[in-house]
Amino acid sequence: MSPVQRTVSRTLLVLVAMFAFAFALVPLYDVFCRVTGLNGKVDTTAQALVHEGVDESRYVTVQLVTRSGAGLPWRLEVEQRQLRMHPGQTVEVGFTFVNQGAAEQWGRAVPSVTPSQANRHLRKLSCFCFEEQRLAAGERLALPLVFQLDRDLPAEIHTVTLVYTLYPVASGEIARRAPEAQGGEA
Amino acid sequence: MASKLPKSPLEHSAGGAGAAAESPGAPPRGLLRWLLTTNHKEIGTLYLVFSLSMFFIGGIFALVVRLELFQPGLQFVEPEFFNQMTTLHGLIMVFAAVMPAFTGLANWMIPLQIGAPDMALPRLNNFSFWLLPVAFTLLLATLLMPGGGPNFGWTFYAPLSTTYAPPSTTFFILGMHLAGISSILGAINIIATILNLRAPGMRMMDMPLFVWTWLITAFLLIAVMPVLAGVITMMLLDINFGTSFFNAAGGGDPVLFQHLFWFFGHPEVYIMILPAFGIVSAIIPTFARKPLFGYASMVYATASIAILSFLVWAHHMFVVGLPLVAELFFMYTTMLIAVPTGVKVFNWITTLFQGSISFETPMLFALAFVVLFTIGGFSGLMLAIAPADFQYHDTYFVVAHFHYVLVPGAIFSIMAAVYYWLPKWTGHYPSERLGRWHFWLSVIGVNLTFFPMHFSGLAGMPRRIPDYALQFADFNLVSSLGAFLFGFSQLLFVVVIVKCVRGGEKAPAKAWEGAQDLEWSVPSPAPLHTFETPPHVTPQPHP
Amino acid sequence: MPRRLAWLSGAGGFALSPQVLANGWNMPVGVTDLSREIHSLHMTIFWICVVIGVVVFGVMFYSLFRYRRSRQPQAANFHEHTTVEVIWTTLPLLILVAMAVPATATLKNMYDTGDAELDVMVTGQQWRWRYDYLGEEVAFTSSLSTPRAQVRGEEARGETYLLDVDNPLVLPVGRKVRFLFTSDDVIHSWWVPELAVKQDTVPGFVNENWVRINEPGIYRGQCAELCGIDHGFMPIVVQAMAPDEFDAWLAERRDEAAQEALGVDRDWGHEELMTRGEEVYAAICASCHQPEGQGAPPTFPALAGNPRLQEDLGWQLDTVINGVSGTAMPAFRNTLNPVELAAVITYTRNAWGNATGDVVQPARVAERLAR
Amino acid sequence: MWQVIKSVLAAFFGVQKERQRRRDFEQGRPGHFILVGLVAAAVLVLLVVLLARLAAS
Repeated sequence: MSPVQRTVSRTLLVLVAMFAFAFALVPLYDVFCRVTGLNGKVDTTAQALVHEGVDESRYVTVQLVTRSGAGLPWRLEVEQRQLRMHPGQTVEVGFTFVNQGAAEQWGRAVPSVTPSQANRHLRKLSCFCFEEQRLAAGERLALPLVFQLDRDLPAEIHTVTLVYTLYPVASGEIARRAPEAQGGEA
Repeated sequence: MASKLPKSPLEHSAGGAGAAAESPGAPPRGLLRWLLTTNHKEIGTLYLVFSLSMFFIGGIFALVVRLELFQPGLQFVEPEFFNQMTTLHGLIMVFAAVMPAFTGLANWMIPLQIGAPDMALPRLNNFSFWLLPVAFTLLLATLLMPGGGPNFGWTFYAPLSTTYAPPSTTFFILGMHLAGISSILGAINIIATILNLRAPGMRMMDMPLFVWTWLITAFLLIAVMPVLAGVITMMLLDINFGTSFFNAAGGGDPVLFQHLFWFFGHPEVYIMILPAFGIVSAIIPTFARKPLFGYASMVYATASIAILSFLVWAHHMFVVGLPLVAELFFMYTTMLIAVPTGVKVFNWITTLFQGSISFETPMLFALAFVVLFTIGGFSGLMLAIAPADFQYHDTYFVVAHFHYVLVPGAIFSIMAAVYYWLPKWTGHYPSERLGRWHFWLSVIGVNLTFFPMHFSGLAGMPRRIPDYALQFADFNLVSSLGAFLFGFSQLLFVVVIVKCVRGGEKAPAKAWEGAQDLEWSVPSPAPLHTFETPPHVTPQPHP
Repeated sequence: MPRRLAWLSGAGGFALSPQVLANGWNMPVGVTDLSREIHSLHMTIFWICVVIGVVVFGVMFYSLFRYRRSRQPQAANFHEHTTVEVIWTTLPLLILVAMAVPATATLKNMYDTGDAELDVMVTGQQWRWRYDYLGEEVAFTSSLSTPRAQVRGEEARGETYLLDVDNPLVLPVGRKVRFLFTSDDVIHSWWVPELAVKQDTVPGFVNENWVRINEPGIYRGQCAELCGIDHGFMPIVVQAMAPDEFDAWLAERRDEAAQEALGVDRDWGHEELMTRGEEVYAAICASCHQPEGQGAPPTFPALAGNPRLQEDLGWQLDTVINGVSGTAMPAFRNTLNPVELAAVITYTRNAWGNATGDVVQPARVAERLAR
Repeated sequence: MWQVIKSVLAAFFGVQKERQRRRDFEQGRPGHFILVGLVAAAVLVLLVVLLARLAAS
């Protein structure tokens, strides 16, 4: 193996490594987001309740905002747009999906939290945003959001806004089937 | 688009070193010769001619942009076409004009400066050149496709470049892949040549700074072009195969695109400026007749930039919504990297101090580089201050910054290199009179075009808009006039080159009195095959 | 007016009124504490660079002049002096560290969005802005109001050319306002120089920022991130007024929204819907589907003489209300109220020869939205 | 080894003596320099991250 061939093969190795590194950045970015709460990315799996008592001394306002993206004739209603809670407390809020379209369709609510520092302190016990939903034409589906804010939520955070945006899901992308037999006026 | 190849400048007396051509028959003549050449000098010329013609095409796009921005209102083009012009101006200038020009200079000069007969992999060298015309013909062809060419800026942010892009985007991606592969193959070739084909006696530490900076640039290319290839492959999957890397609807994230792009993007801008540092570090000592000040510092600082340039990418994303800790991190690293980069300017100026300076055209361009690149460096320092960047970001202040760093930076250094090495390539001196005209018109044109942009940017004019409010009218008028002056004065450059190729004052082997490096030991014009037998290089203390 | 004459009349637009020229050359000082801080950071680093520049270029031009060949035939031969190099490296480093301290303080200040008295959600859409006053039931869309004729040069350009909107964002002076930024399609960037607020709106995510305006007045800005054809035509106008005036405005705006809702119940005449529909079409739909409805296929389909549009009203309702995923057609339920939706659909079904004769009542659109 | 580290730190700072450069090139092996350079970069990243966290708190 001549020195030129040695150099070339080593360089090719680095090339392949860097190309793989570019693709490895995608999952790495997700991990990095979850750890630092960068860009409001939120957990996509249910988490266990932590019993650490409620911090009665201060209130945190939680705003809930729902929006609909293009291409999905659905509406997401929420019982109350704004609520006050103590850090450490567990809260349940009722959401209702309504399919205003004329056909059955898959859709998903993509969550986003701001301020991003609050993201690490938000623990979701059950959320409709964990998987895609299937609604028949005109169907209404009520699903709860149960979440808890840590006691050690930084003091300077007084307001946390949780935004859900509805997006259509192409049938090919269905990751996990929504639990069956939940249709009708649940 | 085979561009106007000048009468072959390399017609040498057959009596040159070793008349026996490699292939048994006489070497192929005419176009076939250029198609099949594996000689680093001819491939260097191909790169340079290709880069010059692309420089004019990119320049025409810029003039269309400046024509529309000449005054308020839409007079000449529709916003859709305007966006295509800004995008292709950026892409052609970065990937088709500046990078191939530096690669051409590397192909020509590296073997001559290290005493190598040719590049390590000559056939690969030919292939990596001929990828470029294919890649950029494809990219330019997207202008004629239904839905028009790429209109999302040369930084092609998602989702504008994926979900909301014209159908021609897939061809844009293919074109960029080909250009990327060409750069990677070129970089492999250069690393293999520098590391293995140096003449005995020419140790790593005796290499001229142009070779050093190109070695570092080649390492950056190898580390970074695959990331660009990765990003555009992800785009391809998002557009055609329904994945959602950058589509929030499917769990992706548009900001991930920006992280990936700028992780490639910032080392890329260093790729475009390090060879310029090498060129200026060769020219200034020659015409100041004084050794470069702090050669060791230059080599070490350039090497450290190779690593530090990977830590600063998100200063392009201060307003995208990064958390506070990330903003602070990137502000500090950007400030840190500004030191080894900025300090180089002091080395050049101290080289001038107590020198004996003459002002031929290459020296004029190198001095203009030092002055105007430093102005670009200062606006870069201002942009590093994150809170202030909230007001500067995506305005014409940023446009002024990177044009000051790239036009008087990279492009002036390429022109300086061409004027400096033309005697070696063609055996004639380029005409000093025309060279001076070209220099002064370019300097006035560059400043007339880009200096007012600082003010329109600060006053609040965003980037990439086809029409603007009245308070920016005066600045844009001056910029447009400057752009046309600068654009047409480049025709002079072509005249100088063609005249120099055909004739002009004969140049001796050592064309410039203060020149030191190895390439000046070879006769001018440099015969097709040089250093067949490696030259004897005495490892003297650094020249 | 022939194009050439238009070119001349456009050239007349150089007489700039003092108000516009006030911050003509430099970054505006702005009307918030933060913008003043940023301005002083900007000027500090600027003057540092000027001083370094004068010194550096001074030495350079002196050397060029003093040591030119004709006057200095023999050059010196020194090429190494590490202590000098150490000095001129530590000096800029110290300056940068000195700059980093106030910059960090200002940046921390910019990220403190705590205890705001008003929350406004700013949504970037392809080529306009939508403002929702969270918890106040007031929301509206703000589009460019400079007539296209001025852009074409057929009319004289006003002083605030390209910086005018139909519904400015009204904010109270002296109260801390928290912004939530998001987007319905591509990345835009909401920027008002005088408020020193610039934040990208990323689709699918929410960013936040804040402002406390010190002086009442009108502050203009533009979208600062390339977002497609009309990126240069989606300005921002913020009208800052005294807190009590603001509360009155908010109450009045709330009643207006109620009025608009009432409008849904009554039957609208054909003429009424057509005129209102033409207004909405010109303001919103024309930039893609072109004023005469011919569109720009394949990216923007033609509406004039579109067979599917003429036959299938249900499909058009669904497309306009809910948008088409993966294309530039947004869900206009987020932008227009039932009256505007009904009017623009009626207009497109009866203009440019699409004489379908259909009249879509706002009540029908409202029923569909409330189903 | 200490010699290589000193050189890499000097490189980050941007200033180096000719004597030092000559000795580095004569004795040092490139692999060492690249490795120490990457480690130094990692350390620098860590330091600046801590500095940023400190400044942000």
